[in-house]
Amino acid sequence: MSSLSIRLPGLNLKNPVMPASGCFGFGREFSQLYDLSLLGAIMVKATTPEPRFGNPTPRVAETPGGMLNAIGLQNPGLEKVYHEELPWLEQFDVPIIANIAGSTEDDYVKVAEQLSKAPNVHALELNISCPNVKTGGIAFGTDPEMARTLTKKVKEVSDVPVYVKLSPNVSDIVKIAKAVEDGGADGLTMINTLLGMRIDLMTGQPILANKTGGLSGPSVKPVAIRMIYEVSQYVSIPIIGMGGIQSAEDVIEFFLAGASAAAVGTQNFVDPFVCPKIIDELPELVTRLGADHISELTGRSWKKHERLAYYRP
Amino acid sequence: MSSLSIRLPGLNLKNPVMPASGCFGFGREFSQLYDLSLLGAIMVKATTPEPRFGNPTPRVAETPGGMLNAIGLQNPGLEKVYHEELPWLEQFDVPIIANIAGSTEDDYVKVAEQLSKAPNVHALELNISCPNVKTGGIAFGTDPEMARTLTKKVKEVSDVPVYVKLSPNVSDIVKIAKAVEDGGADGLTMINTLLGMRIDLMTGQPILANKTGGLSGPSVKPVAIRMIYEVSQYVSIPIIGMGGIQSAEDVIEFFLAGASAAAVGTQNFVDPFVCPKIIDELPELVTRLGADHISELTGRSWKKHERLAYYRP
Amino acid sequence: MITQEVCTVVSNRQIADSIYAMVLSGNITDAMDQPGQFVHVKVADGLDPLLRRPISIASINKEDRSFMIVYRKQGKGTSLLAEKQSGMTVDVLGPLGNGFPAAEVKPGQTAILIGGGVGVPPMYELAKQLARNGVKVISVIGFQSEGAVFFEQELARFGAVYVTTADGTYGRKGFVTDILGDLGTTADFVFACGPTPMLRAIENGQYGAKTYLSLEERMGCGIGACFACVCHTKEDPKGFSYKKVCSDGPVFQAGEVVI
Amino acid sequence: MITQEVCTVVSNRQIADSIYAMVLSGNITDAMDQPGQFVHVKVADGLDPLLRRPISIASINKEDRSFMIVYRKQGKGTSLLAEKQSGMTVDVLGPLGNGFPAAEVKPGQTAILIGGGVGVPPMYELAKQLARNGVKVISVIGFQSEGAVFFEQELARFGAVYVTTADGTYGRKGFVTDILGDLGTTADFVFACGPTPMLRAIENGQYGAKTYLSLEERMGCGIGACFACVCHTKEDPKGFSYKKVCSDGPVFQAGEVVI
Ligand SMILES: Cc1cc2nc3c(=O)[nH]c(=O)nc-3n(C[C@H](O)[C@H](O)[C@H](O)COP(=O)(O)OP(=O)(O)OC[C@H]3O[C@@H](n4cnc5c(N)ncnc54)[C@H](O)[C@@H]3O)c2cc1C
Ligand SMILES: Cc1cc2nc3c(=O)[nH]c(=O)nc-3n(C[C@H](O)[C@H](O)[C@H](O)COP(=O)(O)OP(=O)(O)OC[C@H]3O[C@@H](n4cnc5c(N)ncnc54)[C@H](O)[C@@H]3O)c2cc1C
Ligand SMILES: Cc1cc2nc3c(=O)[nH]c(=O)nc-3n(C[C@H](O)[C@H](O)[C@H](O)COP(=O)(O)O)c2cc1C
Ligand SMILES: Cc1cc2nc3c(=O)[nH]c(=O)nc-3n(C[C@H](O)[C@H](O)[C@H](O)COP(=O)(O)O)c2cc1C
Ligand code: FES
Ligand code: FES
Repeated sequence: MSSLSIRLPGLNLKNPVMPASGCFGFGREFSQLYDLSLLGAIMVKATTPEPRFGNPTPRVAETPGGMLNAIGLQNPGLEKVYHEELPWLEQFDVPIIANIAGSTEDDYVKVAEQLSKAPNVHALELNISCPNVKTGGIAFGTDPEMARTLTKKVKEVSDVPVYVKLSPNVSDIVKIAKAVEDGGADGLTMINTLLGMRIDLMTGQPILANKTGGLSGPSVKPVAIRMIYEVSQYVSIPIIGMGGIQSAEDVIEFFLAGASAAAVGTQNFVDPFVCPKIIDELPELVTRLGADHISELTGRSWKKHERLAYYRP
Repeated sequence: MSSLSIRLPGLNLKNPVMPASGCFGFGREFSQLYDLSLLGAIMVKATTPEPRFGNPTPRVAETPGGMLNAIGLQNPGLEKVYHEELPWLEQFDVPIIANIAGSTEDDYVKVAEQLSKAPNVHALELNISCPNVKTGGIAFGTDPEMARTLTKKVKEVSDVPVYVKLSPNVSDIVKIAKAVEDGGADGLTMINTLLGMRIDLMTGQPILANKTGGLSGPSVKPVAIRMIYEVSQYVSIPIIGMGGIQSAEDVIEFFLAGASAAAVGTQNFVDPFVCPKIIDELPELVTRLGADHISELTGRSWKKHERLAYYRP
Repeated sequence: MITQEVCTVVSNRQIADSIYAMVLSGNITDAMDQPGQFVHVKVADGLDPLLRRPISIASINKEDRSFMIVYRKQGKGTSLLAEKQSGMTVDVLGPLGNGFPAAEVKPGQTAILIGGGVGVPPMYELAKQLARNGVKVISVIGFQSEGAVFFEQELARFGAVYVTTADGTYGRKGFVTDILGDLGTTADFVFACGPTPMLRAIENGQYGAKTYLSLEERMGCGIGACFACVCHTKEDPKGFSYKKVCSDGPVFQAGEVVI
Repeated sequence: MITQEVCTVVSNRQIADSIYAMVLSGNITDAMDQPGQFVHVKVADGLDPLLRRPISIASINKEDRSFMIVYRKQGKGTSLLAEKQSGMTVDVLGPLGNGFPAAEVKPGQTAILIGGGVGVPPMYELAKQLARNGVKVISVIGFQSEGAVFFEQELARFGAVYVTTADGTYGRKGFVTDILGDLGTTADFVFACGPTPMLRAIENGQYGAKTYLSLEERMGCGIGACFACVCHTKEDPKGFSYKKVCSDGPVFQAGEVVI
């Protein structure tokens, strides 16, 4: 058994590294670059019942150590995802985590019900944290009661385990996490993007046509680590961590904080080969840290445990 | 009249640039480097009724494009600040904004009452957003009702205008801002630090002894800009903006978002001469943007206005 | 085939006001063919700046495995690029996107190549390839003012070149469209790259039987995965059908997408 | 006087496993006097890394206005520093803090200088100044293993040098305190810089009449303004009296602060 294989609800992963939703489309583009079967899983782009165009451009802007995006959940819609994108992905030996979005509870339920029936969809990721749409999205993710109810409704119709993706734009992340756990979530994925903005001096106007956007990339990593550190101590469902991961070392930091797997978003744009690179580098790093298996590292920063073996970079 | 002079409640500033609280002590160290009278104002370190040692070290850690701190409100206490630090600062021709902190409402009231009587204190800054102390601090800053009441109580005893410093660690920053405006705040200062963490792979433990800390520096700038953009459209009191400012261009970005003055924190550590440098560079930049006075730029990103003159970097 | 390669800077010199030409060498040139394709460049290791920068391929030299990019020093990324000296390296992802369909033009046909500012560079490789195929090439290039003019001589090797400057300090005062109106030629093909208002005017002007336009948009991935750079299609201008500038474009036939 | 100056790298070479010695030149040396002071170094423009790095001044050359720092290549900052070549520049803030009180030691008195790992560098300038004043200098320096040893010869110019390595691959196997126990000398002064456990052992061992220790702490500003680097005083170990390592230290007399 490899030191990287991980079992999570619904997911039997060869390794705990996967591209984050929205940063990898439905895999077609990256499949030109490397064999997608190398990946632990793929979190595909958010899917809504109807096709969406999303927000006007510009949709991205660079920030110090990060980027803003306001794609606005552009996607080809449930039917096309179910009948074209997911079947196309079946050629790879990789479980799919389908990211579900919508404006209403019914939207979520509808998409969840159908996508959970796709043979290669092994888990759903409930996106209650998209900051770039007018209705739905983040509204569900900042109100614990709404989050709980939505989770419950989706759980009722889903054939596969449900992970809920949390928004960092909240006063009390633990409260939301506990609410969705209570609603029946099988796992959490965190964090989605922080709300941010950049203004162009030239025009005096926000760079993004949508004005605000979601902040991602290395600059948000300390916020993600802190939230996972807090939440993992208060819930008993596993967490897939993300937010600023660039390297195998970063993945380990997320595990130490309390994550059981890790997703890479923005860095796919900076280095399109980052996921296979990290997967390559992880085993040696795990060994250097004195662990036999990466899962031993989950939550080490707060669990009572022997000190890690000395780390030599 | 200079293109930089600014009038805000209680503050008659030669320019809108000032060091942020906690990043400049009580000015003694920086006075060895340049004449403090050059500054628009000085936001001095948080003061509590009793002296405090603060948190154990390590208290700072670097992050991608930023830093974490968990100083824990170390300060020499009200008496010493009132009788030693503030009188020492009287030698400079610069208004002081006194940062007030505490564990209870009474703490805040006590410090506010006394410090507002110091001749060179022209405004108070109510720190309801410190993430690095167990009691008080951020608790007041995440609950609108507590924030409103505290503001009101402090207003009742203060001889000078009161600015309230907002925490970015909230779901709805506008709600808090409106609550403190309602409580009688004369202005807002924002943002304080985002809660974050870094874990050392070597030890498996958080780098900061306090475990979590406040994230500051360029990486948080997009969050600050977004919050000021939102809040400035919903309140009618002025905002002193801060969070990641490194340059005159950054100061302008804060003005365009809706700020009426700007404070520089972390960058003082990177470049101790940053404040006078920015003050030097601002007039030309204001002119290049087609404005006669920097205050014309406040809120340009959302106010109806003619387009700015073309900007040539 | 898209590849990522740490290429070596052969040369990097200023050729006009704020305009630099950089020659890079690497095996990545083996995959370069179409004029109008671009590379996505990481100008510095580490965080600052984080994202890659899209820059058009200005010319390809298959024999010595080198290619040229021409860029305007503007923000942080291009400023750092301007500081690179020969022997240093640049991380390049490419070639990306679909370029101008040079092969569609038959020998003997006429093509008008229109470039505005940093839209001129891809016209260089395009002119080379067209001229090599016996196409009659006419170049019309526009700049802000005299100091910004570049590639006039280079393009002149392949056919007539008309230059405009907005302030009249060089060539004809005005815009490229002022020349086009007067040319009188009906071209078989029009190829254009430049600021959006210029592209719109060219689309409306119908200066040739077939017109191809190269678009610009802020990009994330550069390969079609992030949906940063989409535009509406002309047939469904408010709907959800779309094209990605990075992978479907950057070159589109006039009328294909909303610009 | 604290100044900020963009200094020029005169040389930068590896002197032991992961250990580099960099000579920098600049007028900032005019203000440098005390051994044990440090500089706060910005290793790269821009964001990455953002904060300055504290590094001890290892030696000062007033005539040619140069000074040396010796550092272990460790994280991002020191790795970038290791890549600097002569002629390049480094942004230096300094000199900072209070160093070892070399002037307190009378000619003819004995001083033991103790350095552990990258605590060795400040001992070089200290030994120079003490020897120049006719002080009898004994150096005791400890390292992990043979490859990490440096400055043995340099310090030998000023007096006896004892070397320990933790793994016994060079000099005496063990720690500096093993040597100190055996020395038999009662020194008038002990000066030490190195890892905290070493400093604690030295404080407890009372190897001299007066002992001065140089502390290390993570820093923000480096000048005393941010309260990142405080330590408790010995007389009030749980209270709120404090010293700042950056501006009150880094050198403290044994017994002054809690280490
Ligand atoms: C397909 C394509 C081909 C291009 N070819 C060239 C070329 O050959 N020569 C040339 O000089 N320029 C070209 N550009 C524009 C070039 O990408 C920008 O000038 C460059 O990214 C600016 O980077 P910066 O760091 O200097 O500016 P900054 O303003 O600091 O950049 C900040 C961010 O905005 C993006 N950005 C800024 N301006 C543009 C722009 N006009 N288009 C797209 N993204 C932008 C940057 O990529 C970066 O992510 C091309 C753009 C595209 C989309
Ligand atoms: C007064 C003083 C003098 C020093 N003198 C020397 C010297 O002469 N030679 C030498 O090799 N080292 C010295 N150090 C330690 C040196 O500052 C660190 O090794 C260096 O900052 C590591 O930076 P990095 O980017 O390589 O490591 P990283 O781990 O990437 O640094 C991350 C952050 O942690 C801080 N940090 C990491 N390790 C230390 C440390 N041990 N002490 C303080 N801050 C740290 C860095 O400054 C930075 O802010 C001294 C430290 C102090 C406080
Ligand atoms: C361009 C872009 C598009 C994204 N789209 C989605 C999405 O559709 N659904 C979702 O749950 N998260 C989306 N995200 C958020 C990422 O999945 C991830 O949570 C976030 O970017 C933090 O990780 P990173 O810092 O590694 O990018 C998107 C992020 C980016 C940058
Ligand atoms: C070391 C440090 C100490 C701080 N102490 C205080 C404080 O005592 N009171 C306060 O209101 N804010 C404090 N802050 C927050 C800053 O005033 C400022 O709001 C924040 O750092 C964002 O600005 P910046 O990114 O420019 O640093 C502190 C920040 C730092 C980095
Ligand atoms: S830039 Fe990512 S899809 Fe075009
Ligand atoms: S580092 Fe700021 S007070 Fe010492």
